[in-house]
Amino acid sequence: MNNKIMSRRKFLGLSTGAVAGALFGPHLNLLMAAPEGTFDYSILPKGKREYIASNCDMCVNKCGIIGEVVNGKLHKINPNPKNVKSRGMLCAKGNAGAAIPYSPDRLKTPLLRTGKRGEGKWKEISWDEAFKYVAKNLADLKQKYENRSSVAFASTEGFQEEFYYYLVNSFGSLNTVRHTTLCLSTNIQGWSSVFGSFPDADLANAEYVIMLGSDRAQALITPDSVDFQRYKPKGQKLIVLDPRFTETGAKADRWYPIKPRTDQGFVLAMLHVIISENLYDREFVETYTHGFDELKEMVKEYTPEWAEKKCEIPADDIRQIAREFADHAPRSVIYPGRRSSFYSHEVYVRQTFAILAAVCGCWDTKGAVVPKASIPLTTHEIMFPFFGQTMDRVDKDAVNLVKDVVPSAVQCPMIGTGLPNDSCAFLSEKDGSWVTFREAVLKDDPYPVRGFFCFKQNPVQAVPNVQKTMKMLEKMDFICVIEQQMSDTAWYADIVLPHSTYLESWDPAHSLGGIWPIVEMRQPVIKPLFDTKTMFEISGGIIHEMLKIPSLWDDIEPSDLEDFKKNVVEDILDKPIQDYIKHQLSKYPGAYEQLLKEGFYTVDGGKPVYGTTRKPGFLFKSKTGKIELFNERYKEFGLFPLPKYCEPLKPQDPGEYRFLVGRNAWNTHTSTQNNPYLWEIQKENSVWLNTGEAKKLGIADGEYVRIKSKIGEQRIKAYVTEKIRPDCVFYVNGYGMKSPGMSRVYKSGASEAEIIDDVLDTISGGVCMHETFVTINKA
Amino acid sequence: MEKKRYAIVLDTKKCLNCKACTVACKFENYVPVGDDTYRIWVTELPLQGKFPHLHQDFQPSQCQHCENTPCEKVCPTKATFKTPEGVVLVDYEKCILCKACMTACPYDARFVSEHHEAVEKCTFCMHRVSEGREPACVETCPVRVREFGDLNDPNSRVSRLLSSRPYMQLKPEKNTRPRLFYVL
Amino acid sequence: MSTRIDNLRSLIRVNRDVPAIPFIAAGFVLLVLGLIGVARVIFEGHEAVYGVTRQVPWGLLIATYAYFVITSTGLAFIGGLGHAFGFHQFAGLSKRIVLLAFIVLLAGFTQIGMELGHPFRLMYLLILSPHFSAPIVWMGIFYGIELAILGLELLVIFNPAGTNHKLAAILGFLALVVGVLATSNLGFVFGSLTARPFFHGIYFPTFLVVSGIAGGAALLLLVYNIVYKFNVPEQFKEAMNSLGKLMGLCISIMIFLSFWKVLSSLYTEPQEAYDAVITLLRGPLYANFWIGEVLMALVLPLALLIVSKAREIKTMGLAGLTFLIGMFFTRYDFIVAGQLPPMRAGNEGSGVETINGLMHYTPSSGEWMIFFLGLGLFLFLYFLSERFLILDADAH
Amino acid sequence: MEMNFESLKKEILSQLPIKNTDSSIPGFYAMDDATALGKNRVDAASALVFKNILFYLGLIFRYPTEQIYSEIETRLDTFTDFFVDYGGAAPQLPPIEELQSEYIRLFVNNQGFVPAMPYASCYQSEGLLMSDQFYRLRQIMVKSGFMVNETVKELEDHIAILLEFCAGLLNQLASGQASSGKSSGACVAALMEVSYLYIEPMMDAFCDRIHAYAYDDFYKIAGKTLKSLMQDADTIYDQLLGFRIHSINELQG
Repeated sequence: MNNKIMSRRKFLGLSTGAVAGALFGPHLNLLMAAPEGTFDYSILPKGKREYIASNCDMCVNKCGIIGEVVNGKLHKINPNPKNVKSRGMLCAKGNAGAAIPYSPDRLKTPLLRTGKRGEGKWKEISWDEAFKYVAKNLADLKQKYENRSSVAFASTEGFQEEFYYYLVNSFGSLNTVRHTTLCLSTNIQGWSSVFGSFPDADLANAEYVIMLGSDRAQALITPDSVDFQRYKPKGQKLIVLDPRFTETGAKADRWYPIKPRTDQGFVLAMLHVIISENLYDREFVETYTHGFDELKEMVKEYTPEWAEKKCEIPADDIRQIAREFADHAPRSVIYPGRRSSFYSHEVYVRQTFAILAAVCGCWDTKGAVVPKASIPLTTHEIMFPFFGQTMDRVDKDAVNLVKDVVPSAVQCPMIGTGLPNDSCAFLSEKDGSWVTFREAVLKDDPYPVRGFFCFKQNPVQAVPNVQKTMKMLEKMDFICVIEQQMSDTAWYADIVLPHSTYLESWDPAHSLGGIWPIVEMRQPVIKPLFDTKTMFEISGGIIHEMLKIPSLWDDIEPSDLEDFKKNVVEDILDKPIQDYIKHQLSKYPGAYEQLLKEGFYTVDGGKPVYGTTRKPGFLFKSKTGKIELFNERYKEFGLFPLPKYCEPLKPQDPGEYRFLVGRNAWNTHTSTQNNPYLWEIQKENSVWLNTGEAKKLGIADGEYVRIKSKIGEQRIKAYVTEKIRPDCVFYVNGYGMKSPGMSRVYKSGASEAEIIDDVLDTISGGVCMHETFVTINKA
Repeated sequence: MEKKRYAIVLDTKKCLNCKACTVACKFENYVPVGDDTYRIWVTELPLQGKFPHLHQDFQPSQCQHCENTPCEKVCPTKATFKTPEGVVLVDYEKCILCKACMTACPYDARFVSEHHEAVEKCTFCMHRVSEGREPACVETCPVRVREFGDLNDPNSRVSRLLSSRPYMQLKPEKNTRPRLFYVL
Repeated sequence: MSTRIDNLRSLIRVNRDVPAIPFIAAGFVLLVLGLIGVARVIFEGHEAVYGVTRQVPWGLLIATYAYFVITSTGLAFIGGLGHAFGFHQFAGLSKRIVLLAFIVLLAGFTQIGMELGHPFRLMYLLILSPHFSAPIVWMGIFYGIELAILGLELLVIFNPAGTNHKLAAILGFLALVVGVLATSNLGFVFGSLTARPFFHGIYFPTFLVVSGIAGGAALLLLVYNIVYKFNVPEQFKEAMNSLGKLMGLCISIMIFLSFWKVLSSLYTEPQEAYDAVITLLRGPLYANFWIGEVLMALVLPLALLIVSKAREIKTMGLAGLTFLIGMFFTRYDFIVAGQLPPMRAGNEGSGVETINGLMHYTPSSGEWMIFFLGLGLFLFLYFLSERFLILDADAH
Repeated sequence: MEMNFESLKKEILSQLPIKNTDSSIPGFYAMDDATALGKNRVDAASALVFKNILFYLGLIFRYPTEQIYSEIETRLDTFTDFFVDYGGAAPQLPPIEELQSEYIRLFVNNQGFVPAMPYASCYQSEGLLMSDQFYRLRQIMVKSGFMVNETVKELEDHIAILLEFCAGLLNQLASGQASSGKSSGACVAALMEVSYLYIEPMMDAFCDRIHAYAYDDFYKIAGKTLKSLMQDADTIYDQLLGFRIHSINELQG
């Protein structure tokens, strides 16, 4: 042993000469001499404490936060007690955000793929190289396909997304695809078909609330999740209809385990009762609505007794709820919910909800459903160049593309001629429909899409039917992912650009619409830990490199290019982002300063806004300018102008269960499960199975089972419970990750992307998350 | 002036089981991630009834800051002590880790902290309270299940809640006289 | 000078007749294992090495601590009877009694020393910041004094100049009194826990004292049998006879106490006490209870004692052995059973994980190693003494 | 050079983070008096050798840009014996592209996670970056007259920086040139603290993870070398400085 040590320390004596000679030049040093008084960390760790206002980015809600920073490190994220949207709350995820910048797994520097795609061989490159590389590839793609739309751009919502669109528009592709069709496009479409916009619900003042399938206690939305318990008026009644006994169900005065997709029947029967018993708001209907007579005619057949057979809720209860709802109107809410990509023809379901609100006059008044007000910001008046080589969206001719993904059972005659001949149904064009878009790319119809950009979206996990997504990625000549983490999608990229976390970046001001409209922005709570940039900087960097490549600008007028250089590059991207924000807020003196101090800005002291549409002469965004109970545009497109009842898909075999998805309050979709503070709350998911069914299948609580759909199979623990209907099963998303990177949830629990079928809602382009049938077997 | 008597009053009927309080507590108090290391928790009480007539309550809880304080009594070194406001605290420097307090606590509110090398538990966030801020769990809650305040101040939110609504306490049979009150 | 050496010679000799070597060797091996355990605790920390949890914070080491120190005070009790109360039959055993009591107490201190997160803090805080309403303080004080008394007694008894019998008698009496106080306070450390109904009350203060005396007697019976290779000389017959009777009496009282403890914990199911007793009767501890506690600590030794009519010394030695093994389970069960009923139900989100409504605890390898440390220390030191010291004291 | 070790010892102790009231800061460490006093020379030549070794290891744990790669390559022969002694084999330098992708896979980003996080913080508390001890490290660096180059976007507790920092401290000691106004005692204290409270605690997990995840032998050997070198640190420092630290536990007090 002693000899060993002697031999090991030989270098100290014997070979001193050689090693001592190995002098290293100062050019290699990571360290340098610190000037006197560089840092003053003399009182540690309770030294300098700062409170910096910003806004959360752990989910879509953008709640107000105040970062508590001790000696430059974020110690805790506190809720902002003054924020009128988040009402001074911060959920588990928001709190756990304090770990986000400090995750060792985050992307730290631009990475360029050196091996095969997905092989995991990378090299570090500088940002300059990265920008050059991306610009060059954009130029190559343009050159090769002579079509700027051959490059697709995917993204999800977020404050920096508008700068992503600077890049998109500077290149000139029309193929953009966002998260909306995976989330709430059906809801937006359904409510908009009646009111012309997607409203909020005033849960702080409503006396009677019906929630159909919305789990506001777990799928948190501010201010609704706050209001519906914290500020609910005395005596408020909450009726929850959900196949699962959710936490919201536990808060309800009455919970009904409604049969999936029959919510429409339930509400149609309510309409039947309310109209036949003359309980509707006659004055409101006459003043504001269009098509009441047609509606009256249609709902005649939908009696509560008819509905009882469909949705398995007693007819008498439906009658009672209808009468109570009308009784409390206009302070009655049929909750618009949020995520609604559940069933085929979900749009009609949501349209029915909206009609109920309209008929009872529960619109734009205290305690009702209220259109979102907003505080308009000043936008930069920019015209992006019109590029000659931009072709229409690849999914423009959707009808022919998506036959495969619309189950024949729901194709005809429900929707007349099938799909509207629209680029992507009734969505805003830039949203796109993920499933439709993917079909189009896979079919190369009508042209090839060979470049793919992805900003903070993870389609490999988020879009149902992962095999198809992988096939789509394989087709690409070039994939660039801008991310915070090495997501499953980033793993297949050619170049990965690390984005700063929301706690390290300046994000532009955003006007968040709602009953309590608010403006928010972000300022850095801490200095960036690594060599990361924001989308603002990344777009600027890439666009600068693009400007160096003449071939990228040969299909526009030279004068357009000059305008572009001046208006977009010099005036915006080359200036500090603070200038951009100040311009946004130029209408509101003092707003910028208040945002720095408080993290949010309101006019009028943050009072709720009611009644903007109840003014004489107000034109709703519809063909008739009225609230359309009978939708004239749908009629033109060959859709049902009135929401006729659509039958749900039925299981093919008796042993099949409908698979439901949902969330819990401590995770956002698939993105947060690896956060240690959230992971420890729930380490794996388990499948809810009704006690009676479990008995039939011989499955005990806690036992592992195999859940199988036509897409795939997963292994997961059974949670045997009375809390779910016998014909459904459920597990929360975000577990059973494919990537060993999500080290904590790798292979623990089951992934929903692995089993959900990519059924499409034909009107909104939304996916249908609840149209998958599964079998359950002992593992 | 009369001394303050701090207490937390919980309206668990509102609780969403969202776990915001438990995560906030961990960050605020440097409580490490771990199965046994937590100061506060939210229990799902057993489901009642038969499908479809179900009922379930959620019960957030933590150290009860008992007036009759079993943990303080058994502590051999006065590491566990009570402040004049009735808040039960641990002086980490005095704790010998005999864990008598852990066996004496009827609420399982204490645990061994590797960070402090001592037994630790809820402090009512006294470091925040002394700065005029609320305990982290109180502040972060979406629906304000918890209220924190002074029982000796008749106008405090805790006093008003207790005077306006019936309440219960956990394990009254132990006669610990908790400073946590659950309004019904 | 030479007289001093002569005097020392009167204390020391190499006892080739005593079969000490195997025990010294075994003790040494256990001691080494124990020291590895100590090293693990130092390097990896208590949390990593021990199997105790938030809900079951006291485990094997508290049990072994109790096992050793209670046996020690039992020995001191018997010694006190001999010294101070004229039970002259025990006087002839006094050297071994005091030595055994001292070493066993030391072994016990190793257990608590390794169990406490900050044992050194305890030492100065007991002086700087003692909390006199805490049972542990009194337990600590009395066991501390007990160690001092036993140490003094050792000095007095092993005084080369000859034993001062009067002083020895006073110290013996003090050791008896303080020992009883210490053990009953140890009982009160548990008896004071209102949170744990199984522990709460006077049962454990009483039971620990009685079982300690039985343990002391058992250990003496066993040790004499070993030392004299199951052929205890005539001169100790009377003493052994009395030890047997004393042990029998104590076991009888233990049976009596245990029976009513179990019955009162079953009767109308007083929640946590009931749950704790059920863990013993048919729960996770049932084998420990029925085989260890009931059979080995109560039924078998009592039966052996009755069969031997307190005369067959070999049989009594066997009774001592089974009792001491049984006693290990008794101590373990008493510590663990009281903590298995959870303070909070193991519902979703509670952080408490229960099996059939109960907590679970299994000693870790590290905890076993620390037990080996105590056991090894005892075997090593004691049999080293047997090998080199003259322990056959004269009756005074 | 000559040193009065009695006063040096006093000075070292005065520089140590004596038992802060906040227990998140590690405590003091103790020295073996006899050894501290028994010797009275810093073995300057050996200290320089050790400095070079640490600096070289620091290079190895940096991303192999072309410059770093060629530096590693040029000096590899010089250190071959050293690697054989401590790592059991002489490392073969793979082509630069492979080394780069291996480096990224092991230390920067793999699919979502980093197999062998090179940051000391990640081996403390929650496995997150910038643990509480991190600030103490910054403090030590500044006190010793070092800071991370402004162009380097890395955290101070990156293993490469830690090693280079130790090398810098050794250089100060060997040359008797502690930064302006700073004493050798402070320098030794810093060296001890960085070695025993930052590098040593991460060694096992870090090097074992390298071993488990590395495809190529280069980093495996480098990891093994580093680990056994740190295991040997007690005796090396004993020889270099004339006294030894007992154990990491004393450091953590």
